Amino acid sequence: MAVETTHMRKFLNEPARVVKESLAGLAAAHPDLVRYDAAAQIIVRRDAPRKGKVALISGGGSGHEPLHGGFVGLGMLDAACPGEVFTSPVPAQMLAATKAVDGGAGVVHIVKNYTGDVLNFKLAAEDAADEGIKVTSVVIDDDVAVQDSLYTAGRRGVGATVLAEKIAGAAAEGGAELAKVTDIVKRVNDRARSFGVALSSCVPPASGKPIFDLPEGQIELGIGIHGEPGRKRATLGHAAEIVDVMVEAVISDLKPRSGAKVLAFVNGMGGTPLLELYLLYGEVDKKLRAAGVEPARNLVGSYITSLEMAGASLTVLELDEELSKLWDAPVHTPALRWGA
Amino acid sequence: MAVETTHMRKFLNEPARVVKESLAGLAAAHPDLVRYDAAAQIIVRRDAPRKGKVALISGGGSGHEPLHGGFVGLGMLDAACPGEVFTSPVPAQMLAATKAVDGGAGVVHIVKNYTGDVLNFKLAAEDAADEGIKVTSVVIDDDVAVQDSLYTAGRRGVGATVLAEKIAGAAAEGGAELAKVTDIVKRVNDRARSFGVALSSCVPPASGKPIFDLPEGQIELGIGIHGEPGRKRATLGHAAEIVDVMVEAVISDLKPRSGAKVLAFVNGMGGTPLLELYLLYGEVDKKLRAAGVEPARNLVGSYITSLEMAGASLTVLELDEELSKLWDAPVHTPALRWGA
Amino acid sequence: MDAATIATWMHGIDVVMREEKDHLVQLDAAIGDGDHGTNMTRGFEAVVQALNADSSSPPGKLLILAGRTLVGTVGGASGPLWGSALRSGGRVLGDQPTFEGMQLVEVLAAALASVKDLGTASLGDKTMVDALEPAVETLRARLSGGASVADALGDAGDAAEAGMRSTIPLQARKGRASYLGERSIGHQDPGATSTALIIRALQRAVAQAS
Amino acid sequence: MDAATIATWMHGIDVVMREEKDHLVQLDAAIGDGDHGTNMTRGFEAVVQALNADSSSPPGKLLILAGRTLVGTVGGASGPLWGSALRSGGRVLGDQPTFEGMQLVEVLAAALASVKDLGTASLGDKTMVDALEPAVETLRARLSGGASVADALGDAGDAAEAGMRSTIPLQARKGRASYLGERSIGHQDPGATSTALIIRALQRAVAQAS
Ligand SMILES: Nc1ncnc2c1ncn2[C@@H]1O[C@H](COP(=O)(O)OP(=O)(O)O)[C@@H](O)[C@H]1O
Ligand SMILES: Nc1ncnc2c1ncn2[C@@H]1O[C@H](COP(=O)(O)OP(=O)(O)O)[C@@H](O)[C@H]1O
Ligand SMILES: [Mg+2]
Ligand SMILES: [Mg+2]
Ligand SMILES: [Mg+2]
Ligand SMILES: [Mg+2]
Repeated sequence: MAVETTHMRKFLNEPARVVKESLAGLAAAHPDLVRYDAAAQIIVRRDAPRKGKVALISGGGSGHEPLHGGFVGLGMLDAACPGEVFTSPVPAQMLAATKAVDGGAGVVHIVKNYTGDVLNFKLAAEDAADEGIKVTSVVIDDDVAVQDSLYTAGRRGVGATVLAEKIAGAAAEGGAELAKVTDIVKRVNDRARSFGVALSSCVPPASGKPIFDLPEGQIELGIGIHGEPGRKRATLGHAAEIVDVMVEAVISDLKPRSGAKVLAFVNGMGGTPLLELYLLYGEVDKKLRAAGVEPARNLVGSYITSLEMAGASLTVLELDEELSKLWDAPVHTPALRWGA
Repeated sequence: MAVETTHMRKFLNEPARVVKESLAGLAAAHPDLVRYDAAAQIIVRRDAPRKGKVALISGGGSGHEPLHGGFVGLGMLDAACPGEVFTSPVPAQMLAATKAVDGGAGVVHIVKNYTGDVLNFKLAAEDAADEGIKVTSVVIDDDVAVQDSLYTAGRRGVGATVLAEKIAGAAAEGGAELAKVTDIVKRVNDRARSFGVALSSCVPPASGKPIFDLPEGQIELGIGIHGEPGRKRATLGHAAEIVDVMVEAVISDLKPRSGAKVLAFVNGMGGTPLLELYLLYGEVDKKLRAAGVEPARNLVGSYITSLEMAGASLTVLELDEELSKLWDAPVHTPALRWGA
Repeated sequence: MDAATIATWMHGIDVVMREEKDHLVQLDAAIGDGDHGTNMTRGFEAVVQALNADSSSPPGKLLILAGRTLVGTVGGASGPLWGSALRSGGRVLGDQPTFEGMQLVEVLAAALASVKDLGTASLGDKTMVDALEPAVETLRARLSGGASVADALGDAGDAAEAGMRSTIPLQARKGRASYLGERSIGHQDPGATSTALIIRALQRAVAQAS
Repeated sequence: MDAATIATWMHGIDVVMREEKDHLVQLDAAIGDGDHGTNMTRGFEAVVQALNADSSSPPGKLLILAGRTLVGTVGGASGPLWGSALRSGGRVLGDQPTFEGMQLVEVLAAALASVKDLGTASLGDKTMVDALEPAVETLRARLSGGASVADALGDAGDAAEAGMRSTIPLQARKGRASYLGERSIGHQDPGATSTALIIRALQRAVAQAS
């Protein structure tokens, strides 16, 4: 075991305990915002449940930090259920989270579209309904790299998840009721599209080995957030060319109104430094304007990651006045904070 | 040139233009906070100069993002002078920044203790004095991995730089005068100590090659932020053991009062994901308490980095009421934001 | 066949999953996220523990307990799929203390139906269904034709392995591998692989029982 | 020697820095931050450009221009050190259109003094001083002893190279290499290495002039 541990460039004790120990650290760093229920393996907003407030929970495999635990707090999530690294949590976690945050106004489950997440959340929602809690579920599927079809698993949920959690979280904080909050999550998902690229594989702590082998000078186009290879491998070109591919993929699918205000979210996959993310944002900003939309809001940083993968994704959300206002509303979580 | 570019896992156009393009992207993403003076290669607070306010500038080689450009804004820096990657900026940048932000109340230069930074800032301060601007300089040297001695270059400036910029920035924002702001920077430096470790080398864009070769399962102890190897190479152990080394190194040198409130800053070097940083924070929190101090404030994230290096540093600052209050004061910059 | 058969089966799965863990991880790394071996190992380790603590329940209840344990410990896609499968299979047996060959068919058929219902995958989508469905059909056909349970399970195991190999040239339409589009072609599905192992473990458990 | 000698010297440095860039980067990567080759190349490219635009200034002014250009383009430790060095050296020559051997000694001695003043390094600290100081002393001694400028510069180049090699066993006390403590032992100082190249380039420029 010790030998396996040492064959990684990671700060770990027992690989099997990495998620639990990281969650404990998160709660130790932010006791004013969250608490960690170790038995249920969930992160819960400190003052949950809030009577009369619609609650939002999300969850999925770990390895995407700060998603989701780092987004628990004022104006965003009420709880997060982190599974093992890249593995969906189990229904018991989701049920525990749902019960911990329900203030009587209902609970929205924000579910990324992966078979595991969808199935486990489905079982949990059934259990919650059995216990008399009103639950709605919205599946996020914004990844244009995956072809959408009735006969397949459909598109993955990626960057839009962060935006939906922030925006719907603001609606819930503002007193919107269950149907309205649910609708906001759906609207964000409807009006957002993403595309990601990788310059390296990541190394899951359990195996200690890269998932795929990507030689230097190569790039994976159309990756998700679980270290899976992309749709296509290509030669690594200039950042400007890569951004061309990303913007084209996202915009051609989103088809925003000409002149639309958009939120441009340049996300790092965990191992790409801010120096490069801002360089990418510069290209994205120019290209979106050239494509006839206005990047009226932006978010640049590593918010939905794939362990230490080198790579980035672009998410574009078409805004309207309501979504813009909710985006601007105060948020205070470990990873996202403004106005509070 | 194109061939060299592709031999890296980086988003770049021309390697020689990476700093300029990243700064342009930063300004495009945060036009409400900063502007980029491309001719002088400096990032300036949008509303600078502010009449009567003491101004703070800092700078140094690039590759440490968000330091320093990401810390320009309300309650922190008034300007940043980024050099090429890992190379001190030139005096002309520092002079331009000093002139751009001077509101008549004087300018504080926050200088990390590297020969290049110190010498270039020295020449710039002489030039500024020639132009009649009141300039004070404080050299930050908090890295306990380096032995301090009159006959050597002394200790490096690392994590304390971020804390000094935040805390002194709050003092300046609150109307403190030049001597007071200068004194606050010195106090933070006096009461802060840091120690860093690396699990991988980084790859400077200009050369496209790792600076040193660190086999898996090995760790560099006592590294700085320029990709230089550490004082010692050791076998990678458990995170808990590494934190033992860091806490012991920092606390034995800082010698805080028993029961002192401290700020614990767990910093990622760029390629270490938040999952691991929070795991480290959990260990740090426990060990500081065991060492008889109280981590009353904390900061966890990648704030002073070494490109995509996998690694982390710990900075501990002994707080008093004034420093705590200044830490808590509103800050609104691209990378650090609260209360505003 | 009785409760002991089920317990032996589950033990057998636990052992073989640990043996094949790295292989399953590799298969999943190629077209998924590299955790299938870890998921199945974690799940069946927990199943064995749960069953060890229960020495009195009838076989149907043991299957339900095993399914519930999988749902509660695995996560991922395979957890709810195999978890629901074993629960559905267990319900077929009610409280009866023993069961015969044709009832075993109904157990596995219910398991298959549950997987297809929850996961909405059909034959040819490159999932565990591609191993499980031929196994169930072969078992039913051979038993109806008069074969012994042992022989029929041997053929079911062969069918499962053939189904497992049949996934190699397929383009995935369900699960993570579907994200790869054409790049999923040429790789064997990890879930179909572990399914074949599960059927082989059943064959061995029944052989031991008789 | 005159303005052309200085221009030839600076051109020569530019060429040799580009040739030795990777080597200097490697040396700096071992005990510093791996940019010394890039820094020197960037600086002397800019110097050559600045000098190309100035065809009329006397040699002292060209040195001051070169120094100012280094300060303005290099950054790092080597920029202000060599920049101030050349500015101080240039000031020695004032406006005179030509200069002789002993004046060249004064130019280099002023450069050395400036480096030591700004960087506070002494002989043996494992810096550029370890190459520059022996070069200046040898040049002065050989010229005082009646050697030709060409011969004296040859010996000064040898002394610089010997000084450069002498840095290998030293533990650094100044510059980034000092952070490594004992691990700096066994590596040649990059700044001493580029300094030896600069002295050799001077030797060639003077040989060409005569
Ligand atoms: N919709 C589905 N229906 C049936 N089986 C599926 C479905 N989706 C995935 N699978 C099976 O699950 C296997 C992957 O399981 P596992 O790796 O444990 O979960 P995850 O994909 O969540 O990481 C696939 O190889 C496939 O056989
Ligand atoms: N205080 C000093 N005095 C003299 N020379 C120094 C001093 N500090 C560093 N140097 C020289 O500078 C060289 C490094 O230059 P360079 O790599 O360009 O700058 P930096 O160290 O800022 O990256 C060292 O090899 C050494 O010879
Ligand atoms: Mg998984
Ligand atoms: Mg440097
Ligand atoms: Mg998997
Ligand atoms: Mg250097």
